[in-house]
Amino acid sequence: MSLLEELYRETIMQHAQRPHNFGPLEGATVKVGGHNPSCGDQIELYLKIEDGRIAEARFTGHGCAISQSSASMMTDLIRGRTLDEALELERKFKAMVVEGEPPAPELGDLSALQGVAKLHARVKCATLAWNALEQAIEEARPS
Amino acid sequence: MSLLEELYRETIMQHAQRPHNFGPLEGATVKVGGHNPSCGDQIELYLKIEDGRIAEARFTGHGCAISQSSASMMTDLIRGRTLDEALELERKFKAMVVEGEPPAPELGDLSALQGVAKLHARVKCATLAWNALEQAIEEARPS
Amino acid sequence: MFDPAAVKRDFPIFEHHPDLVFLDSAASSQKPRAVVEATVRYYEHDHANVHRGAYGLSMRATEAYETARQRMARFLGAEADEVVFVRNATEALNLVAYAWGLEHLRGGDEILVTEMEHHANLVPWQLVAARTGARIKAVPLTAEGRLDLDAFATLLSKRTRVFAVTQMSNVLGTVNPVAELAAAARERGALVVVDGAQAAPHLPVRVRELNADFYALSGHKMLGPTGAGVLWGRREALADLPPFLGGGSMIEEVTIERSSYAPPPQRFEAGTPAIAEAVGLGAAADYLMRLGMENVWAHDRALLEYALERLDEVPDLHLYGPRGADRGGVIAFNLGRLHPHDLATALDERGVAVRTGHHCAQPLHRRLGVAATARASFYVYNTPSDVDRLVEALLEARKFFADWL
Amino acid sequence: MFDPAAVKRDFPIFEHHPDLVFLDSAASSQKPRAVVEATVRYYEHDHANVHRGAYGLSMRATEAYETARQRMARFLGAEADEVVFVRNATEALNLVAYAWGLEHLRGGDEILVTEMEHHANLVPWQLVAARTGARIKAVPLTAEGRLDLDAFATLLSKRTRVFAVTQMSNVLGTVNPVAELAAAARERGALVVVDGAQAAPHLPVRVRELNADFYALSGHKMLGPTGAGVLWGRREALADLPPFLGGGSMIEEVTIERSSYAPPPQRFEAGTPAIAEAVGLGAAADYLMRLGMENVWAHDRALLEYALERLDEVPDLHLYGPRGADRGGVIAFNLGRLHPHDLATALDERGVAVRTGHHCAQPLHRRLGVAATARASFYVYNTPSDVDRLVEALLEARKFFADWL
Ligand SMILES: Cc1ncc(COP(=O)(O)O)c(C=O)c1O
Ligand SMILES: Cc1ncc(COP(=O)(O)O)c(C=O)c1O
Repeated sequence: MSLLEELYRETIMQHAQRPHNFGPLEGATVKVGGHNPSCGDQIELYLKIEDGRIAEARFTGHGCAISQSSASMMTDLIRGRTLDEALELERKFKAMVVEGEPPAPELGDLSALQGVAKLHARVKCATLAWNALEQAIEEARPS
Repeated sequence: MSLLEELYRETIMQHAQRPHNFGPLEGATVKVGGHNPSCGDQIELYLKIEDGRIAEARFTGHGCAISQSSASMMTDLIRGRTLDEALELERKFKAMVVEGEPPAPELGDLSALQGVAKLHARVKCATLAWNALEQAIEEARPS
Repeated sequence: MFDPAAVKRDFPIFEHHPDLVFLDSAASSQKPRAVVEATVRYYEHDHANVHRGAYGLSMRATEAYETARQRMARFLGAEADEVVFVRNATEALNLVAYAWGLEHLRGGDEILVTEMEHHANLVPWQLVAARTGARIKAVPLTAEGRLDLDAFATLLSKRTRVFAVTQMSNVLGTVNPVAELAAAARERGALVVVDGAQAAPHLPVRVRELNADFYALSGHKMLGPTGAGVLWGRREALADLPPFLGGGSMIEEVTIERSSYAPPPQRFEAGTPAIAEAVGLGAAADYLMRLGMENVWAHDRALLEYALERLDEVPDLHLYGPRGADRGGVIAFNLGRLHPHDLATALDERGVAVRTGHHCAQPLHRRLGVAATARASFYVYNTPSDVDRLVEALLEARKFFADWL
Repeated sequence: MFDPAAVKRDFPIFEHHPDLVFLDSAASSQKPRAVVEATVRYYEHDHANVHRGAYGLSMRATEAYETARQRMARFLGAEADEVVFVRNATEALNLVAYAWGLEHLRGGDEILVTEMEHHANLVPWQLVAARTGARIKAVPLTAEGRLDLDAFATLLSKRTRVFAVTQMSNVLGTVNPVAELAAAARERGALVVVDGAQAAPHLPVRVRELNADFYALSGHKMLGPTGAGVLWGRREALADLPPFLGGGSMIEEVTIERSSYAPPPQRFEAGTPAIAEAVGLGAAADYLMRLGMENVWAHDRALLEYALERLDEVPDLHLYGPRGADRGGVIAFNLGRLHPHDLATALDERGVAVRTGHHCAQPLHRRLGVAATARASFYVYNTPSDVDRLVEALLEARKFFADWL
């Protein structure tokens, strides 16, 4: 399997073409923007946080298949999680795409992005939504 | 003879210690300043020009033996000359210290500075007063 | 004519990456052996700080540095004292924007740019406009990607104090009729600032014939080291320009309260310059002058024509930029609905290096109606076989992503 | 302890000039083989523009550049995102003066500098003061060449918005008690800007312990290439700082009229950076960390003590600067009434390279009552025998010029 085939799996292309949770979220409690200066990709992440849990997560923006599918799958995965659980997922996702560790089972479909670890040029695409998530949680938390 | 001996001849050291024509000139018709940024040396050159001739030339400032002696001998030499003659002397002086040509006889005592040509670091010292002269003549001339 | 295959052998990077098809010279070029060696030789034989040394080594360093200035002057058809060394085109443009703009711009004044400017010739003007109350206007583009000359004529007014324009677009490849535009702008009393970052490496520039006041270029795009670029200024324009960066070597006399400044070009080179980089840039200019800039341009043009022809064979490929003689060797494109970043990864897998994104030209991309493009650009070491490899890789990518286009 | 003779063998320039006694490192240091080789390796294996490339080569270049940032952070005891790459200390100081000063200074505000500042930490403040109406005051010196701390306490007032001070004088060698002064100034609400151009190459710097907001250094004085330096900023200070140079890579979104800016450090690195130079500087920092900055300082101090002792033997020699532990390896001097430029020529004839002039510190020289001095400065490759050669050359010069002293 070529590096390309490893990266652009069916799952990824489907999420990229028809992203889940795409569009603004009415009644969001936090909204943060993210930029990937290396290619101009953009994301706006909307979270509705209720009783310390992510009740809903949506996003808008534009970008490559990697960043779009990552945002799509992430917003699926974090729904219903506590903030700490979401941060733990972020840690595991980054361990996979940055450090090249095998995917944690909790990541589900996101394991399709594990090929990114071999393509340093694309790590920032994969983590764009997750960095926005981290920032959103930071802003949402009473400090 | 070492390069040092060739450079720091008796003539030069005498002019440097007791420069001729040192001090401001009352009734100067032109006054220009010169700087050697490489060492902070400074000169103010005063000319009194009458009927197209340099009736008097004096200078103030501070600097190394090379720049001071050059200014001292130059102000001696240009007195009484027409502006064109002075510029011609400048050309000959620079031919000697910049291009390394043998000293023109008209340069008189200034031939003592011919060793400068071998020491690129000191060329700017030797030409400081002469650059001021060129600028002064330019300013003095009706344009 | 020069032989690109022979030229390529002058570039060590292709020895270390023999399969590399490098199509990103518009971002930064590779370096010939002569440039790397000039840099090493300088450090190992001649280095000391310039200008202020009374000893031999420092004089040698100063001479090497000033020789580089003369070479850049020759390269541009200018005088050495009109050549200011800076880091890159960006710094050159900021220098003019700050030094001239903070001094002369007022509320109500207009700065005329174009819709195809690189951020480097736009953002500095915004920063200075914000401090002075001046406003920015932009010459729009035609559908082919040329400047709209009628709109230019309308936008140019007596409020226009600055006209800032690129000689060649880094996305569309468009070569603008700078000499004409500049003449019109100067006639209206505007300062003319030309961004030569893309043009200077690729076509013969006689800077006096452009009717400009200032001209900016980056050494790293013309075979030189990173860290060195040039601001050229007409002698009178430089003489009138107040200082920008303050510090050593640009002064005459300094007291605690105030200073007087050295004449150009020193006035604009505060502190220890990028000496080795200037020396390397001088070597790059020499290398290019030996090739002959007419030949460099002819080579770029031939590759461009060949590439446009071959790329027309690739289905679903959308090409940007004008077709005509007024275009250099830069081709921006998109493949169907595929994001260019994904496309570039596919090309990279086949050894073809292209750049993707907005190429620091967001307003232009907004005008093109896309967030990003992929871009291939050519230089002296590229060959027709590089074009073939690009086309093959595009056809493969198209096959691979077929279901998703 | 390290062995300076062994260290010297790492510097190719001394192979090509075996008789050279290089005593001008305060102006610019020589480069070890490791730095030159890192630069060459980068160009021949890894070069492409950074940040915006979707292909392998560009990623390698980006990683090399960001690794250099991490090394500089380690060298300073800082975080990587607090390290901004600039050309030199001069640019770093101008960046702060312009970006902070144009935004925050007003008529009546005071900028407190010292009488021993290099022009690089004075002229930028003058330029900004002229545009904002702020005034410059200077802490005077004691007869020994230290800052007058009583005067500092008096001059520091609630009008003081900026305190700009050098950590080590490039003429007197004085190492100032920056941490104390900075604490006092910050308590008064002043921004503290430290010029580390002389200190960073020679003594261990933990930048957080200095209580400063910003710290500037030049790579070329610490064994690195020309063309690369660092502005360190406390994270909060950088976050609040508006942009200085505008252009590519420092933006988020750009329209014709306005832009939003990237977070630090990118916000302050407009355009293509000096990539190879940053990589070389990273290699220099590594080299120094391997030697150990404690050892570098101990070596400088030992040479200084030895030199002061030997120079006291030379009749008619006047030495400037304090005697004490608060002094680095820099010695300014004058021989009788001889102009230092003439003296330097005599020393150069004997292979001893010293610098002469005002060393970009005219206010200090005015305070010393001389227009110029000669200056010898030491670094890792200097040995006691270099000091002996200096002393011999001075004694010879004294003999040669005896009639004129
Ligand atoms: C104390 C001090 N500050 C600033 C500078 C300026 O350094 P650069 O010329 O590398 O910008 C120097 C060096 O000349 C210096 O000694
Ligand atoms: C047209 C144009 N202008 C300016 C620049 C800026 O050049 P640099 O990043 O070298 O300052 C570039 C290159 O990116 C360019 O293509």
